[in-house]
Amino acid sequence: MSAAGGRALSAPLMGRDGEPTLFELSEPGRSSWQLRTTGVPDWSEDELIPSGHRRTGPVPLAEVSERDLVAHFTRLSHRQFSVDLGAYPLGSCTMKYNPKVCDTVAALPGLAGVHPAAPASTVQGWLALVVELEEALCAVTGMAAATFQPAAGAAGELTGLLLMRAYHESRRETRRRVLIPDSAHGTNPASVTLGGFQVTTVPSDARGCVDMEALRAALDTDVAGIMLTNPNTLGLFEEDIAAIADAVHEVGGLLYYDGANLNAILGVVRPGDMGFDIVHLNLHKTFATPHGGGGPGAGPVAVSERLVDFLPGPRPVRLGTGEGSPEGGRPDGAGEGRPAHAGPPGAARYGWATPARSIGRVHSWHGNALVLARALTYIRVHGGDGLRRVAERAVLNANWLRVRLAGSYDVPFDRPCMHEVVLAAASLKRRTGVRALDVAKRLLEEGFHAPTVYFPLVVDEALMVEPTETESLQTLEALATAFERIAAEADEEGGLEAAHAAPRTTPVGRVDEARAARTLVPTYDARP
Amino acid sequence: MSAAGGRALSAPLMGRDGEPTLFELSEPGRSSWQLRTTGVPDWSEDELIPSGHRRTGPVPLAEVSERDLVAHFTRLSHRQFSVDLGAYPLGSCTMKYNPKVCDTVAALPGLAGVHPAAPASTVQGWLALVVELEEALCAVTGMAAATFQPAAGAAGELTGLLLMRAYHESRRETRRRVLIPDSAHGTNPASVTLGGFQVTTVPSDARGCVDMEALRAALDTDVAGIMLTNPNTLGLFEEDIAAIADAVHEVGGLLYYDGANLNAILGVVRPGDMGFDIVHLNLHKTFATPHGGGGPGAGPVAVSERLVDFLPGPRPVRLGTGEGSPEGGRPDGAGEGRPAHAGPPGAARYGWATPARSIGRVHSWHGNALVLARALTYIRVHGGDGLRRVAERAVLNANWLRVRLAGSYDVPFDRPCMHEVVLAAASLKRRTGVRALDVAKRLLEEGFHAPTVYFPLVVDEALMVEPTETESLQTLEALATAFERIAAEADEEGGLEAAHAAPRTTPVGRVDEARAARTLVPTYDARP
Amino acid sequence: MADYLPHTETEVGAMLAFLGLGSAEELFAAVPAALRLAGGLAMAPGEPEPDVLAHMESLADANRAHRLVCFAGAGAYDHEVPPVVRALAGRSEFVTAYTPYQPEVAQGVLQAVFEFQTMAARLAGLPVANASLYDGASALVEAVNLGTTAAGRQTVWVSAGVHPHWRHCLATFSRGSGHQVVEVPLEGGVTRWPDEPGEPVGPGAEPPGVLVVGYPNYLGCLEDLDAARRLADAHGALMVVAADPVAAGILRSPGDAGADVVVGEGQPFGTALGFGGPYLGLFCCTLAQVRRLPGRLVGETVDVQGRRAYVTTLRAREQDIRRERATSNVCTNQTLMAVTAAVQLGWLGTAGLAEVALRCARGTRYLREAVVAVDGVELLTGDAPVVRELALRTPVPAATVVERMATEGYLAGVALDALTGADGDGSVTADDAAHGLLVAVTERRTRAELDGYVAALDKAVRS
Amino acid sequence: MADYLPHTETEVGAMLAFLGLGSAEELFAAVPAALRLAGGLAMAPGEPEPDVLAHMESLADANRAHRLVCFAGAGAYDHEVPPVVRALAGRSEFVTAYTPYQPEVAQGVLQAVFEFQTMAARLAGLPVANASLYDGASALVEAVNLGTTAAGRQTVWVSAGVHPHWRHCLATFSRGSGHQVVEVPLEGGVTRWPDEPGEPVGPGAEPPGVLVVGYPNYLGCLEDLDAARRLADAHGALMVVAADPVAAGILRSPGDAGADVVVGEGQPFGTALGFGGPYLGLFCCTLAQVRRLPGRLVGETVDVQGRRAYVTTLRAREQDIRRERATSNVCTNQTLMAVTAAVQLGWLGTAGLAEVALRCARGTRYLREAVVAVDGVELLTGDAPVVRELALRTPVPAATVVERMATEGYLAGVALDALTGADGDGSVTADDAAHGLLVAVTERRTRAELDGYVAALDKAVRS
Ligand SMILES: Cc1ncc(COP(=O)(O)O)c(C=O)c1O
Ligand SMILES: Cc1ncc(COP(=O)(O)O)c(C=O)c1O
Repeated sequence: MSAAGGRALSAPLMGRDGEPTLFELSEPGRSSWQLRTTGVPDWSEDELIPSGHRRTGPVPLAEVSERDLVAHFTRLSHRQFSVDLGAYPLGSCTMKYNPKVCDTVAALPGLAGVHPAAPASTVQGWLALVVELEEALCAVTGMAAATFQPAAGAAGELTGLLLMRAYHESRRETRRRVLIPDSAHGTNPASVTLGGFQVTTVPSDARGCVDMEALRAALDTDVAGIMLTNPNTLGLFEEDIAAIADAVHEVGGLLYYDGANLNAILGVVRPGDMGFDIVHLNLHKTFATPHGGGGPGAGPVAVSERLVDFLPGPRPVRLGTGEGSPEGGRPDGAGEGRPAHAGPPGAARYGWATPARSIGRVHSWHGNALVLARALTYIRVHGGDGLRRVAERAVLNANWLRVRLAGSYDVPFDRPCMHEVVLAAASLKRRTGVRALDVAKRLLEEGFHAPTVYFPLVVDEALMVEPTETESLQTLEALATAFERIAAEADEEGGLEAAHAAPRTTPVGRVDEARAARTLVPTYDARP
Repeated sequence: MSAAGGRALSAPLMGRDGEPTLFELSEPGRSSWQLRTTGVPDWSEDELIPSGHRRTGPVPLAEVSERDLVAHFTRLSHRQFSVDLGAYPLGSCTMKYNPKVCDTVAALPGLAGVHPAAPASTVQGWLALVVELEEALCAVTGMAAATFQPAAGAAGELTGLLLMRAYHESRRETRRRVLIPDSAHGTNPASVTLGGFQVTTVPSDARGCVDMEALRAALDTDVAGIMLTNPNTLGLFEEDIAAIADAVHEVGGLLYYDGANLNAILGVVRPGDMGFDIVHLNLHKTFATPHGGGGPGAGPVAVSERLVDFLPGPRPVRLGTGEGSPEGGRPDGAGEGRPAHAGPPGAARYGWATPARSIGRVHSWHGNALVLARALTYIRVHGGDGLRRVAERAVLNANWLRVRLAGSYDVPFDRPCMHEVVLAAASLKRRTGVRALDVAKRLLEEGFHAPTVYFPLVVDEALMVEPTETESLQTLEALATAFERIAAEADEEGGLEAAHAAPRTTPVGRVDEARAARTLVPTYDARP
Repeated sequence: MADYLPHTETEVGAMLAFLGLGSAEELFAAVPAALRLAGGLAMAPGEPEPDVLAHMESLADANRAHRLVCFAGAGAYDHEVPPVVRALAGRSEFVTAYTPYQPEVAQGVLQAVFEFQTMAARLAGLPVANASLYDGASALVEAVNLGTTAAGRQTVWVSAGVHPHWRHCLATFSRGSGHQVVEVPLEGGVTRWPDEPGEPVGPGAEPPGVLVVGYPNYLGCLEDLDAARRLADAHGALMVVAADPVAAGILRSPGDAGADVVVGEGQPFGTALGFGGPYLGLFCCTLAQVRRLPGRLVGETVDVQGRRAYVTTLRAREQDIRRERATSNVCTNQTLMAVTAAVQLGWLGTAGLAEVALRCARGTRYLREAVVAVDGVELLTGDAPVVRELALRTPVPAATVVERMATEGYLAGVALDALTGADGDGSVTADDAAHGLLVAVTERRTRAELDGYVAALDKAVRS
Repeated sequence: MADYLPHTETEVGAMLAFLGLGSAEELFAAVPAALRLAGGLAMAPGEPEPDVLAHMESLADANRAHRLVCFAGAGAYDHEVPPVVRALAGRSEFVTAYTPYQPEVAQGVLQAVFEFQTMAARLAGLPVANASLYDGASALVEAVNLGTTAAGRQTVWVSAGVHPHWRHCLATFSRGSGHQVVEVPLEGGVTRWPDEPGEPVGPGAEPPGVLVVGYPNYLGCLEDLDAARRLADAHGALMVVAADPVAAGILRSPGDAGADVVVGEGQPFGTALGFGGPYLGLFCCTLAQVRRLPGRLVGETVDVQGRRAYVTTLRAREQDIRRERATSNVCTNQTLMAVTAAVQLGWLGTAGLAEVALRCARGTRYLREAVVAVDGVELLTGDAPVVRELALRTPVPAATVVERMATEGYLAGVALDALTGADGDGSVTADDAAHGLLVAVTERRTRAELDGYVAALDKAVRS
């Protein structure tokens, strides 16, 4: 007997049961699908597919009514925290409010309904959109051009590293090492490996910044470049950035800017002005495109003049006035590889071009285009003044929390931070046994998502809090009070047990992660 | 200090706190609104409004950020049960699944963006839509024509009664009484009063149907008509309907069909064939348009041939081939009151007409038009065959529950029912003290919405269950099991206390209704 | 076979067997065989959803009005509705819920409506607002029902400046309720009340129990509410104000002027034009009248644990309890539109509502100044101050102007005779009705659109 | 000033004072003054949201492709996405959540992904599926990374029938990973594998560690998976199948044919064409490879009370823990598209997916039969069986055909040279590339559209 689709006990409004899976809701012969009437002759499978290629039976999926489908996923949605429910102060993730207007934009049929291989003459709006976004991001970063193919930050990193490689190769140099601070995000070293380089870790100094001595010691002509997050993942601005840039450039290395923390410096300082050669941006962070429970994002890569020729292609370009001569690189024209002017003469103002020494394609098509449309919307609403305000308020919020919470948590690097503050539960743990993880789980009971914990790795019992600029002072107050209450309770009799019991108000309590790995159940069919 | 918009404790996922009101979230100087740039000169209020008419200050609403606005209403939505979360077996309400396609239809710019006073030449699609729906509903009900102005069932009732009045007046008859069975919905007597008639209540007999003797006794030429729900609100089909119709018609009265329960007889039997003269339909019940937490609905009224001339106007009509001669009534043409052919010649195939002896307008415009678009979508997907299937499955589900639950609850009229079954907790209450209301609250804990309780009034401790056709057998099983468990628990030690404590899993427990009425707080400003 | 039914054939069989039935037809044994439909419904069979969607899209495409720049108003306005409001008000929990009969699982709708009531009441300047009625007209009808009951008199003086369609509805329903509705004509765009309380207005011999006035009235003009209040007092009548809720953002509140009941059309607060519905009937009144309030009312209370909670209250007024003696027959109302209005008003906020009202007034002023330059076009109500809508007199019939301007991309406004009927009424003469064009300028209209409008009008009025 | 920031000026002042700062500028004291932007960003100031929306709408309107009847495919298909799927997958809880780091409040996304994994794995005929990669190309690249690591050999034999863009990506990333990618050409539409295992293919001296084949391949043809498996076995190589997930609804599963890894483009499952993204990289593998799996994996477990719960698992593979030795650098992926696919596959169900696949095959057959009647048009791959897409040879350049047919309302397909480059590649010659037109027929195409297409093609090929 299959499960009852109409029973709502898994909605936290109603109860604390688990939600049956689609497969448990399934009943043979039930269905939701409806397809349009086509009038095409109904040849049988036998007539259409050679027997050796035919399935013996249909793929067993689930068989549910539309009613149960709706109830199932609506209930699941009620079992999910999201920005739209409350504050999400995950450090390094910039979980700001995602304006609803962007959903409308991303659903416009004129954007969402466009096939990626349609000829340039039929996608002028899209090409114009990408070019406009490129110009905006170049203005924000101080770079010369950008590619939008990378689908997320890590893809941007790898793209950037391949650009670095191509650049050095073009100069007939073989450089094998890329420097990474020990506070870096895990994608950085992973990307370095995939880019065919070796990682050299540079330690942080006592102030939480790159140790200049160690950096200098690590630099030589085998260094292809350095990857920096600035402000770094400790939320601190690398004050010596000019010196770092000089030192790296001196040995012929390039500077890569991990833009995940760009939110802090919008309109204040630009990676290009700091001396960076390559920048990836996380549109799903700084530019407010929603994170989708893990994705999609978009990780465009902007570069300085000397790297433009290596960018992935084809890329959307504004066409010059001269016949078929786009502004840079080799014109690919209407359908990637053909003359740009196949449409009505003079109509096509945008086309495709592949840079002369392009590293090649890094995405099936043109990147996460609909995410780009969201980001451009966000950027235009804010404009130059608004983006600056974003940075100010983000930094203001983080510092307010830092000062307010300095009494109850460790602040490993207690100096003005940028858009996020790294706290630590190290003293708390020593004193009470309550760890960062417990603090995180207790915060859920307080009505907040937890901060990022145990990252960056260089801080013991790290609690990395990024309030973002869209949370109000009142929310910060409530969050701080919750943090304080948790610390105070930990000091009380039975505090450790209470902390371990958290969260008690959520539909499930602490989850057995060890068991998940030990007895792997990656699909419903693998259940014991 | 205002409340923290980013704290999510009122989302049942996170906790059990109340949600602050918009006013508590408000902070002076904060805002969400953004309006387009118009370039219109910015005259001041003083220049625009004579001083005696100006407000002294703005209307104090709330001042919240878009982020907090979103969080507030998203959290409120998590505090609300709905069809999309689970079964909603409210008797007489037909809370079936509302297909999502209808939301898409109702949001089409070509429907949602149309001004109601736009000339007929510019709203041909809307006029065609209404005419198509009229034809469909006439086919379903067996009537001659319909008006779509009434915004809900009760409005339809009153419209129907005014039609009844106009009809009798046209025959120079003054009839003062309207008969109503004692099981009728409260809107029926209330509408009768507003229609300027007096209510004569007709008792039900032991089988739950109109007592034919009493009916005959009540009939005379002062009777304007009778309002019947068939199947009646006990879920039973009035088997004597032909005799009732004859008897009422005999004295010159009209038969009014309250179509709230039409779901049971779609494609099986038609009000027109049963002898009814006037029918109102609740599109928000039978035709699956969602109920919106209390509305909007739509209550079109269909009538037999002899009443067509009295319908409210103007009404959309298909224009005849002859110049300006719509099929019936007086043509109002393009803009209500003007020639129909103001558009390009031959273009306007639909226009407006006001019936010759129209009772007049009953809505500011043309009724709840977007609800009509939803209903037509639903009807077309089902077609004649599908609507019949709807009735079959609705009746099948109700009877299955009736038989299954006959052992644990009273079934006051234990014979085959139609789309709903009236159970009763009378024996349960006698035995255990647990009342219908307690059963309802306990059901919430079981993950189901409660049935309608204490209605119809003729049944003591009534529990009126309408599962609808979109709930599966598995859901019925689970619902029945929950009902049974509740009855069984009531019989146990402490059962009464447990029942009184319900619901314990919901964000608020039983609500003090008496206090709400005693110390009226109708707005935030009236709080003590 | 296209439908939304879950039953498999196997299940239908098993369920019928459980009932001891041999076929689905037997489920309908109670329906006399003679009455049963033999051949099924005379309707096309079901079509798959995508086909139906395509059909509905083709109907939508057959409309043109939505593609025109909108200068039509008359109670239905093209205001900004931002995506955020649509997203929130469209959440399925609000859309697919029933009336909040079980408050424990309906706090979402209840609280949203409570917030709506609060904001509606503040707007009206009265302490009570209900949870919505069908539309402006039905709110007016209910107000008159309340007022006549409270006053104990059936005569109603209605300013001819009240929206003609609302007056038509009042006339329709008065056939049942038995009210004597007397229309008080306009003069120079505003109501010409009798100079002396005793002076008769129309055929009504009995003094009025209720007096209804628009603010602004449907021609856009500002009525003298104080004069109306004095007159009402002189007769011991209740004063009902039919107010434009957007203009209320900038105007003195009707409650401040002594209104007993304020009604209005709430469509401007986030609801689509939608060919006239679903809209939102606003209804506010004094505490003295709360037990006569039509429709639903949400009140604040507590739950068993003392937590704040909301519930529908004073239920004894309603039809399901009071039946033939209920204050109204309304049951299903327009809750979703009330929730939408709460979201929209939350989005606008204190400053935003004032700004919208101000921008409407500015656009109206701009048009008014520009339009008089068009040859043959005059202001129908002369110098009377207008706020968000204005009536023009065009040299060719207004309906013709509307048709012509539609081909230029403008929905030029509403021809007055479409509202009043060809004969005009107490608000306008037959000739003014034919040549009167009611034009609304919302905050969405840009200067370029206004200039374009004037140019198109200039062309359209040349006969 | 248009933004989404909550701070009032008073609050900003109070917060700065709390920090002992005199101005917002002082917040950035750590940024060397010399580097600071003096005049602010060289960008236009902010615009109100409605203006921006209008701008975005005008960009959308400047596109034409979405108004054409779509016969383009090449990995991105115009399948039915019903309103119900859009409504559910668009719920803001799914859209605005982060990666499920706190499983106690993320069971919604976690369970949906678990269901997605189950259905993706069933489709592939393999026991494991991950929680998504960026797109088909990135899934292929990851599969090759996994395969070469598992095999301990860098040489990869890739059928030229694999989507050209995917092969281009593989080439790009191989510059970093150091793989030797050898392209195995097509013959008659299918891969011409070496007859003998020892026979060399291209310049790669080392035997392959990985062998990649499409099913169907990008020209729509059905490859012999058994032959590929035998060859892989002969070399001790892993077999990666790049499968079309819709065709998989009707075809033998790659897992059944012995694939070690199956990758695919999941866009057809509910995701908009969207100018190429965001799409959904599908990745399935055997249990033997699970510890090399790239990206996120959701597993079932229990909570402290023993209740079923879901959590991301085998996290030690991932970059945040394993850093430079991670199996992949992927972090942000395409979870929302995986959730969307779960909803769409739930909607289609067992019968629906099979029906979609069947209807695609029927439409493709219908077109194939009709199109050969057009003068000068030939089937590029001859008699090779095709399922849901087919390659034509047109007498005029295919790009010209596409441009011409766009003016007739059809997106005629994808010119092969747009995929391969002007010189063709192992899949087609330069001449075939210039004249090759890849045409996809989905279940949405009606007979009338197909007939119209053929008529328009007939017109377009007349030079
Ligand atoms: C500092 C930093 N760098 C890189 C990344 C990787 O970005 P993505 O997750 O988009 O691949 C992240 C985000 O997780 C990050 O926080
Ligand atoms: C039997 C019956 N009649 C009439 C009505 C009134 O319909 P409405 O609520 O649409 O006014 C209802 C619905 O509540 C009903 O159930």
